Amino acid sequence: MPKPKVAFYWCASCGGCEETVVDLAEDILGVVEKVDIVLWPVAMDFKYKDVAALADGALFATLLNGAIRTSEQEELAVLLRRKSRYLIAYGACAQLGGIPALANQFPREQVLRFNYEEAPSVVNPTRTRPRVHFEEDGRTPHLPEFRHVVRALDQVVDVDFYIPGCPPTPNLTRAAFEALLGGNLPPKGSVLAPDVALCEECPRKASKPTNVAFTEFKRPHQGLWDSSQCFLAQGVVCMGPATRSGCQAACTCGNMPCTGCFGPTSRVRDQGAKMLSSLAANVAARDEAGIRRILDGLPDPVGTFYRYGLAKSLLRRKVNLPTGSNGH
Amino acid sequence: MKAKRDEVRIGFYVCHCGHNIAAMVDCAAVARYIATLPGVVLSRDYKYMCSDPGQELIQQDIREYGLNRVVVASCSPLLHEHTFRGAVTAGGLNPYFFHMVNIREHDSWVHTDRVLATEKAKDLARAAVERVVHHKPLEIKKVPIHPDVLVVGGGIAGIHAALTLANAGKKVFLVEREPSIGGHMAKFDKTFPTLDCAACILTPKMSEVGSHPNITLWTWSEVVKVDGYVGNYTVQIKRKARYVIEDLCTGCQDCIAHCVYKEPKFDDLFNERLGKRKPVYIPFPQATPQVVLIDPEVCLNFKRNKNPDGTPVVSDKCKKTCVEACGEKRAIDFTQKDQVVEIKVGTILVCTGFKTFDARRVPAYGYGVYPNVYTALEVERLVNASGPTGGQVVLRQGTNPDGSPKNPRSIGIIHCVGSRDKKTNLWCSRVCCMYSMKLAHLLKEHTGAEIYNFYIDIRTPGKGYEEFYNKLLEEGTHFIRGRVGEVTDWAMTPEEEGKLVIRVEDTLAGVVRRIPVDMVVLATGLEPQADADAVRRLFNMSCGGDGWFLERHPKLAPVNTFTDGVFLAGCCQGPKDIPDTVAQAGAAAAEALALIDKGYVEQEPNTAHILDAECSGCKSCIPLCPYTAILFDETRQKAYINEALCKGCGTCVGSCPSGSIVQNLFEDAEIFSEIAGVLADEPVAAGRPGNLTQAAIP
Amino acid sequence: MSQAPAPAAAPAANPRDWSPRIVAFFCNWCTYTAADLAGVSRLKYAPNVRVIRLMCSGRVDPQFILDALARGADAVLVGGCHPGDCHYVEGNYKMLRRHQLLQRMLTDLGIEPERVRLEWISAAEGEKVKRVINEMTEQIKALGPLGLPRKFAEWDREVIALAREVHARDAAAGPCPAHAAAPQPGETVHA
Amino acid sequence: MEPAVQQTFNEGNLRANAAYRAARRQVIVDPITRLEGHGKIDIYLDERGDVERAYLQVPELRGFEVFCLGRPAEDMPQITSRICGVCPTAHHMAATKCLDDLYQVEPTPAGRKIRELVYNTFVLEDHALHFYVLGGPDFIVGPEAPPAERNIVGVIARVGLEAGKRVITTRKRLRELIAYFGGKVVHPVLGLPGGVSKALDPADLPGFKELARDAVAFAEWTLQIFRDVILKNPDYVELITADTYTHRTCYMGQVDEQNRLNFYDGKLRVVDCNGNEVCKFTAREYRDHVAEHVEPWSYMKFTFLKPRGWQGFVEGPDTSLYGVGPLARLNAADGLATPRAQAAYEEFYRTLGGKPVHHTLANHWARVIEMVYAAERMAQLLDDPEITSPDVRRVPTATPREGMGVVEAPRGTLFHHYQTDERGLITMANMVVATGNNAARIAMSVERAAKALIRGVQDAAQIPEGLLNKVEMAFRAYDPCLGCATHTLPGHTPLRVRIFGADRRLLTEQVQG
Amino acid sequence: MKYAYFPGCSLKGTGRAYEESLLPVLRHLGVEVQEIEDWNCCGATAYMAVDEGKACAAAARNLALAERTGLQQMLAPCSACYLVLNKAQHYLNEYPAMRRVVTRALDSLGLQCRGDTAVRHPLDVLLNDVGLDAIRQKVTRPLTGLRVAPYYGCQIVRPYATFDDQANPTTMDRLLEALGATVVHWPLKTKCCGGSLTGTLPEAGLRLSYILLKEALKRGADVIATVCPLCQFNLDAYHAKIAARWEPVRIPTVYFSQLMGLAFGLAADQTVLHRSMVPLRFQPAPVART
Repeated sequence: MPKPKVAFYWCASCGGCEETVVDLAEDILGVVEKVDIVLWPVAMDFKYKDVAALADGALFATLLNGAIRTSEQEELAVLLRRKSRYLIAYGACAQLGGIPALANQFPREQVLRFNYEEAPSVVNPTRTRPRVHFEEDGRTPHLPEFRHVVRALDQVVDVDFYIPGCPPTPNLTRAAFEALLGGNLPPKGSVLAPDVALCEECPRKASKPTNVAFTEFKRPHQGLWDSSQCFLAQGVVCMGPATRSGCQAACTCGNMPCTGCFGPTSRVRDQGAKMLSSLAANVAARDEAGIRRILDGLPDPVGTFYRYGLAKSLLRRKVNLPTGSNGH
Repeated sequence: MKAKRDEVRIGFYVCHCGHNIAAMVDCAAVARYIATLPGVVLSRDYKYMCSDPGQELIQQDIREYGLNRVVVASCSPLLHEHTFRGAVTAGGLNPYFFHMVNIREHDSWVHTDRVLATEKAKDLARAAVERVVHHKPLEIKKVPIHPDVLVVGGGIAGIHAALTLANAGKKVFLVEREPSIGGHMAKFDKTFPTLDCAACILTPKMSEVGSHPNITLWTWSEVVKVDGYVGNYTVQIKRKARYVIEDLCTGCQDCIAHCVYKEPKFDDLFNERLGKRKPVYIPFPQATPQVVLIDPEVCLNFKRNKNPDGTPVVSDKCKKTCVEACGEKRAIDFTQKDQVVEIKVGTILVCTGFKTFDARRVPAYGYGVYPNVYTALEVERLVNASGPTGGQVVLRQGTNPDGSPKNPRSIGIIHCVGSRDKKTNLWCSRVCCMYSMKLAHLLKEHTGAEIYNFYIDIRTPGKGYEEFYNKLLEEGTHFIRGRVGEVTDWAMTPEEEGKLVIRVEDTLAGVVRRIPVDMVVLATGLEPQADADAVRRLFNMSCGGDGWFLERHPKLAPVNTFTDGVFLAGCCQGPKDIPDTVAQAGAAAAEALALIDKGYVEQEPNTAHILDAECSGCKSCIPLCPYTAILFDETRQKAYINEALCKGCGTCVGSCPSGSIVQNLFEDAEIFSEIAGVLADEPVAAGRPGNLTQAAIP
Repeated sequence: MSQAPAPAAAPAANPRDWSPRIVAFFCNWCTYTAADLAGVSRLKYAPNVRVIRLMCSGRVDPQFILDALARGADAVLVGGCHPGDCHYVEGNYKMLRRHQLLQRMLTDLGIEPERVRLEWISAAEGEKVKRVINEMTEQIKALGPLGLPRKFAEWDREVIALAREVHARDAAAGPCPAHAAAPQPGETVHA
Repeated sequence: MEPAVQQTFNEGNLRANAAYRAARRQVIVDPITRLEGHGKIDIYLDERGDVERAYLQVPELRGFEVFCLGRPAEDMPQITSRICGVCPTAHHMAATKCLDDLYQVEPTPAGRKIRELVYNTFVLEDHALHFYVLGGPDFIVGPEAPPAERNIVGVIARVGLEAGKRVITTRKRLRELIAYFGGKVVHPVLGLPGGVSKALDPADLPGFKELARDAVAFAEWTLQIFRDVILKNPDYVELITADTYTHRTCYMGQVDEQNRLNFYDGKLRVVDCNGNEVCKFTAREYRDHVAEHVEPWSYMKFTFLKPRGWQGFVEGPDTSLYGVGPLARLNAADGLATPRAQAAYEEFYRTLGGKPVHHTLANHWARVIEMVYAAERMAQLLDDPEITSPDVRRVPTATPREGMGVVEAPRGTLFHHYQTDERGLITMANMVVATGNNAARIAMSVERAAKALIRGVQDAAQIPEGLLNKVEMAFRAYDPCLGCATHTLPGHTPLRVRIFGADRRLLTEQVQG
Repeated sequence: MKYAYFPGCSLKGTGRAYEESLLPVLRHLGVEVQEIEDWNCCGATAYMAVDEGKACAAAARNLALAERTGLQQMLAPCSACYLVLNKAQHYLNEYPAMRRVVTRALDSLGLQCRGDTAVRHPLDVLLNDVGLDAIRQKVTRPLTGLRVAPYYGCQIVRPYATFDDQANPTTMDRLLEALGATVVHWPLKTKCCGGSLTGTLPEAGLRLSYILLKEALKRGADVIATVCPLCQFNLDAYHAKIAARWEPVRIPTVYFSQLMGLAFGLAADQTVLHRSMVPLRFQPAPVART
C-alpha cells in the first residue's frame, strides 16, 4: 500500500514554520517513513508540474503556512486545495494573517514609497521603482502583482484544520500528524490545539490575585518583572487570557508577556475585541479623565490586540484604505 | 447551524394592536415576508394577540403545527412578554422558546413613514426569528420572599400602608425621619372638601400605628443603605440620637416644663417658625410616639462645636433641670449617639412625600420681604386651634387700633405659586385650588375679612370639589382670574397706604387692578423632596424629569417601580390629595401583600454560568461582579458563579477574554444572530465577517 | 450562520436611496424603557435604528459592535443608565471604559468616532432617546455609508475572480473535483 | 428585485467577470507561468543560443518598515524577527541593540554576555542547518544527483544514520539553549533595552557547559566531514575555485578591537578586493558608508559603498559592490578570537592561496570554520562567572529619539535603524539586511554562471537539469535569505529558472528547492 | 480681566457721566476694557420694532467687530445697548432665517459673526467677575449714612434676566451696601421711567418719572442710583416741569458708577457728579484702613 503523500508549502511567511517542521528532529525521519513528502520547497527539490499533474485529492494532506498576498499564492492555494484531501492552515499567518497582516493598517503605496524613495539608506535620484511590466529590448522580466489586502488562508480557500502559533510547536505538529495519520480527527474547521486560554498552562497562574484592577499599564521595558508573578498583576499587558494555550506558555517562561500568536478560542470571534473588553472593564478609574489617563498606557491598541490577528479580525483591515485594481 | 434550522419549527405572529400598529406597519406584509424565512412554518397577523383568542391561537398552532419556537411582534416585552410566555407554556412549550418583538413602542408609535416603519418591523422580526433558533429551555427561578415589610415615610400614605399591612398580619417597620409621624397632614387644620378636622381623622391612625403589635415604629430615623433584591432586602437604618431613651420616656413632658429656659425661644419648625419651642420639646401635642427629644444645637448642655464624628460635645454646663424633672424615669441620656440598625425585609414601600415650593423663588410676591405675606402652610398653622396663635389669625406686622396684634380685614390668596410656570415648575400641583378655597373659607370664618382669590384656572376634579367651589362663591369670596404681577407696599392712593397692593390683570374684566389687602397668602405648589434624588438611588428607582419618583407604568403599574419589590405611594410619586394618597397607599400595600402571600418571586433565569472545561482561570471576571457572585475554586484553579447571587447583568460575559461565560437568554450566539438578523437585508452580508464573503471558494 | 436572502431583495442595494443603518444596544432598565416611554409619548424620530435589548450596558461585548459594523451597520449606539444609576451598580462604568479604548482602536482602523456612540439615557428620558437618535442619524447621513460588507466583497472580488479563472481553466483541462464547485454567476461580485 | 432585473443583473456580472479575466490574460500569457512568488531567474538567449542577459528577481515585499510605524519600540525585536524565521535571532538581536542605542542604556555585563551566548549558539545551529539541510546537499550528495535525493534525507543516507542523528540532536540541544532564554527558538523574546528578560539559573549552568563542549566537538567533526567529503574530491575543489563562481569585490564584516571576527558586536570593517582596509565604522555611521540602489526588475535593493557611488554590476579594485557573509567576514577580519577556529582559518587561506578569497562557493567552507568559532565562543562565555549573575537588565530612563543597531547575521551584516517620538513609538524604521548587502554579488554570480554554463542552446532538450542546478548553486552558495532581503519570503527561497529563446519565447522552466 | 467695550451713543452724549465715571472705576479695580473700533449704533430699541432684520444686522456688526478683538466678553453699560445686543445674539442663535439675513448683510462687509461673544452688563461683571470683596477692599470713603434708592430700569432684566431677578433685582443693592450706603426698600426698582414718552407724550412720560421720584423721597432716599442713561436723564432733567405740574420732588439721580468713584475716593473729574442737574451734596468721610 503506497504511503500517503504530504506537501508542505508556504506563502507570505518568514520560514519559521518550516523551521518548526525541521525541528521535529528525529520525528521528521519517522514522518518520512510514514509519508511521502512530495513538495517541500525549503528542504527538497520539486517540480511544480509534478504537483499540477497529480489527480485531485491525491495529496493526503498539505500543511500550508504564511499569509496570502499575491495572486501566485492564491493560485497555489487553490491548486493545493484541490490536490489535497486535507488542507491545513499551518501557523499564525495562515490561520489569522499573522504579523504580515499588520500591513492591513497601511496603504501599499506607502510601503513602496518608503522602501524605494524615503528610506534613509536609499540613493535613488531617478525615483526608480520595481515595475510589474518592465521591458528591456524585448526582454520582459515582469514581476508579480500584489494584493492590497493581506489574507489568511481560509479567506482564499476552504480550510480543513488549523495549527496555530508563531511558530507552531513541534509537539502540536507531531500531535496533528498523529491525528491525521491515525484518522481520529476533530470536526472540520477545528484548531488543532487546546480550546482553553493560555493561563490554564501558565506557571504564573496561581500568582494572580482575584482583584486585579488596573491603575496604570506598564510597558515591558519600563520595569523589572517578578519572574514568578502574573504579568497582568504587575500591570503589564499579557494576551494570555484571550489566547489559546498549547505553547506551554513559552513567552512567559522567557519572562515576557504573551502577545497572542495562538489566536482566540473557538468561542471568540475577535481576539482583540475580547481582550480589549476584559482589560478596559478592569480599569480602576470611574471618571472619564481618569479612565483616559490609565488607557493612555496602551499606546498601540491595534498592534497590541491584533498583533497576529488583524486579517481575521471582524474588520479585517483599516477600512478606509484604497483597494481594487493592482499593479504599481 | 443548518442542521439546527431543519429541526426548528417557528411560528410567527404579528399583532395589529387594533390600529396602534396596523396604522403605521403593514402587518400582513410583515407576516408574508417572515413566512419566507427558513425555519418558519407558519406566519400570521392578528388583530389583538394579547386577547384570549390571540393567545388561544398560539396554543392551537403549537399543537397542530408542532411549533417548537414562537415569535410575537407586538408591543414592548416589558408589557406583555409575560402574557405570551404564559400562552406558550399553556401550549406545552417551555416559555423560553418564545421571543418578543417590539414594533409598537419602538416602531409604529414613533414613526411617520409607513413604508420605512414596515421595513423596520421586518428587520426586527427577522432578527427575532434568527435569535429564537438558539433559544434553550430554561427553568424559572423561584426566590422566597421575606414576609416583613419596610415602609419609608410616616405621612398619611405611610401610616395607611403600614396599618393595612399590619392588620393583614405582616410585620412592618415604619421609618420616619422627623421626630413624629403624621407628615404634612398633621399640620393641616381641616381637610377639603368635607372640612372635617385633620387631627380628628389622623390622630387615631397615628396612635394605632404607635400601639400596633405588628408595627415597629422608628421615628427620627433614616434609611442609609439598601442591599439585596426583591424578597430579600437588607436595610440599614440610622436612628438619630434623641438624647432621650424612647422606652423610658412616658411623654409626661415634665422635662419641658422644667427646662432652664423658662420661655420657649427657638423656632418651632412644626409650626412653620410661627411659634417657639424649648431645646427639649415634643413636636406637637398629638405627636406619635409621645416621646420628647433634645435639640443639641441649642441645648445648653451641649457645646456648639462638634466631635470629629459629627456628634455634639456634651458640656455639662447646664443645671440639667430636665434630668431632675425626669427623676426616676432616667429617660434623658446626653451621651446617646446615632446608631445604625440592620433589618431584613422582602418588600419596601416608599412614601417619602413632598416639600412645598419655596415662595422666595418668586420675589415679585414679596415673601420674606413683606412680613404679612404668608405661605398656605403657615396659614394652616395660623388657623389651627392647636397652632402657635391658638387659632387666632393675627398678622406678623401691624396692630389693631386697640394695640393688639392686627387681624386682617382683607386677604388675598394667590394661586399657582411656583406651579404651572416655565420659570419654576411646569406641573399643576393639583391640591392648591382646593386648599386655597378651604383656607379662604376658614379665614373668612375666623376673621370675616374680605377674601380675594387670584387664580389662573380653578381646578376641582373630585367628589364634592366643584360643589365646594360653588359654596365659596355663595359665601361671597372674590375670585379674580389673572396671574398676579406683583405684591408691593407702594401705595399710589391714600387708601393703599400701609397695605400690600396686589397688582393683577383681571382677565375677565380686561383691566389691570391694584387691590390693597392686609394679608397675602401664597398657595405654594408641591415639589419633590430636596433629597429625592439621593433617596431614589438608595432604592434604585428612577425619577421623572420633574423629579417625582417614576412608576413602572403610568397606567398599568402606578405603584410599582422598576425595581421589583419596591413600591410607591403618596406624593413622592406626584402631587395628589389625601383621598388619592390613601387609595394609593392601600394599593401599594395590596401589591406588597400579593407578593408576600405568593411566598416567592419568579426570577428571569437570565443568570450567567462559567463553562467549566473551557475556563482558564484567568480571574479577569472576578473583580467585575458587583454581587461577588463569581468565586474561584483554588483547588481546581477555575472560576465558578453562584447563581443564587447572580443578577444576570452579563458584564462578566461581555468581558470574558476566552468567551467561556454564558448568560442564559442572552447567549453570544443569540445576540450575534440578532445582529445578523436586523442587518441581513444587507446585500452582501452573507457568511461570517472575517471570512471570505463568498463561502463557496473551494 | 444566517444566510442572507438574495442580494436582489436588498433595499439598501441602491446607494441613491441610502439611509443610515444604526444598530442600538439598549440596557433593559433605563434606555430600553426610555425608548418605550418615547413610544408611549408618541414622540416621532428617525426610523433608522434597530434596537437590541440587553440587561445592562455592561453586557455589551465590543465584539457585538464590531460584528454589527462588519455586517453592514453604518453606526452603533449603546444606551445605558446614567453613572451611579446602573441597575447592576456599575455595569455602565465597565462599558464607558471599553468605549473609550474601542474608540481609539476604531480611529486607528479608519472608523470615525461618531459611528460608535455611548449615551446615558434614564428611563424617564424619552425625549433624549428621540434627540439622540435624530442627531445621530443626521451625523451619519453627513458621514455617508460605512458599507463594510460591500468593502469586503470589493476586497474579495480579486480572489473570487482568480478562483473562477482557475476553475474555468481546469474545467477545460479535466473533470472538476467534487468540492471545487465553481461559484455561480451573480453570487457576490457586483458589476 | 424583479426576475427580469435579476436576469440583467446576473448578465452584468458575467460580462464584468469575463472582462476582468480578459484583462488578466493580457498580462500573463500562460496561467501556468504565473507560478511566481519565489526567487526567479529569467535567462534570455541570443541567436547563437548563448546567454544574453540573466535576471535574478525577488518578487515580493511585505513592508515591515511601514507597518512598524506607531508600534512601541520595545515590540520591534519581536515584530522584526518575523522578517525571517530562519534567522529570527539575528533580527531580534539587531533590534535589541537598536533599542539600547535608542534609550541610551548600556546593557548590564550579564545581559550583554547572555545575548552574545544566545547569539553564537544561534549562528552555530543556523550554519549547521544550512550545511546539512539546505546548501550542503549540493556537495554532500552532489549537484548531479537526482532531486529526490538532494535533501536532508539524502545527506543522512550519505553520512550515515548515526551521524545524521548527531546533526539533528546537536541542533536540537543548541536550539533548546536559545529557547531557555528566549522562550521560543523561532522568534525568541529575550531582547529588551538594557539587557535580556531572563537570567541563567546557576543550577542549569553545568548542562550548558557540557553542551558547549559537545558543540565544539560537533563543529570540528563537521569541519572534518567537509575535508573528507569535499576537499578530498578534486571535482568539488575545481568547482569551488572555478572562475564561474569568482568575483573580485569588497568585503564587509564585524570585528573587535583587534580586528578579529565578532558576530554580536564591534565595528564594521570593509576591505577591497586586494584585502586593503577601505573603512571601519560603527552602526551609527552606517548611512555614511552604506547605500541602497533600486533596479526596476527586482524588489530587492542592491547595497553598495556610498562613498564610491553606484557603478553598476562591475567588479575590480574600484567597485562599490561588496560581499557579506562567512567568506566576507573571514576576508574582512585579521583572524579569529578562538584557537581551533584560528587554526582552521589559517588552513582555509593556505589551501585557497591567500587573502582575500573571491570564490563564492568557498562560503561553505568559511561557514564551517565559523561554526567552530561560534562553538568555542559559547564555551568561553559559559566559563565566565558573570554569566549567571541575576542582574541581567537595566531599566532605561532616557527619552528615546533615534537608535541604530547592527549584528553579523549568519548570511552577513544586518542593520536596524529606528526613530521614535518621545513616548517611544516608532516614527521611522529602516533595515539593511545581509542578502541586500550581497544582492549585487549574487546577481552577478548567477549571470556569470549562466553565461559560463549555457552555450549554443537551441531547444530545451539541450539543457540537462544538473546544469541549471549549477546555475542555482551560484545563487545558493550565498545561502541568500530573500525573506530578509525583501522582508518577505521565507529564508530559503525555492528558485524558478526560465530560459527564453532569442524570439523571447519560453524554452524551458525548472523550479528548484 | 479684559473686556471688549461697547459704549454706544448715549455714553458719548447725554450719558457721558456714566462713561466718565465707569471707566475710572473699572481701571481702579484692574478691569481692562478695549473699546471696539468703528462701532456703530447698537440697533436701538425703537428701531428693533421698525425693522428687526436691519436692526439685528446693525447689532451683529458690532458683535462681529467684538469677535475680531478675540476677547470673548463684551461690556455694554447702556441698558438699551445691553438689551439690543443680547437680543440680536439671541435671534442669531435661535432663528436661522434671521441668521441668514444678517450673514448676508455682514458678508457684504466682509465680516462674519459667530455669535458667541457674551454681552455683559457692568453690574454683572462687578458682582460676578470682580466680586464684592475686591470692591470692599477699594472702598476708602464708605458712603455711610447715604440712603440710596436703587433704580434698575426696565431693560437690563427684561426680557433677559441673565444675571438678576426680573421682578426684584438685587445686584445694585448689594453693590451699594458694599460701598457702605444704606439701601432703602423701594419696590419701583424696575418700573418705567417714562422712557421716550417723556419726549413724545410728556403727560404720560413725566407722570411716570414723577412717581419714581416721589416714591424715592417718600422712602427717605437721599439719592437715586441708576444704570441707564435714559432713566438718569428722565429723572434728572425734568424737575422744573414736574414741579410745575404736580409738586417739587427734588432728589438727585446719579449713576451707580459715580457712587463707586465717590466711595473709592476718586477725584471729582472721575466721579463727575457736577454733571447732574440736581446736585448730590454728600461728602463721605475717609476711614483709616490698615
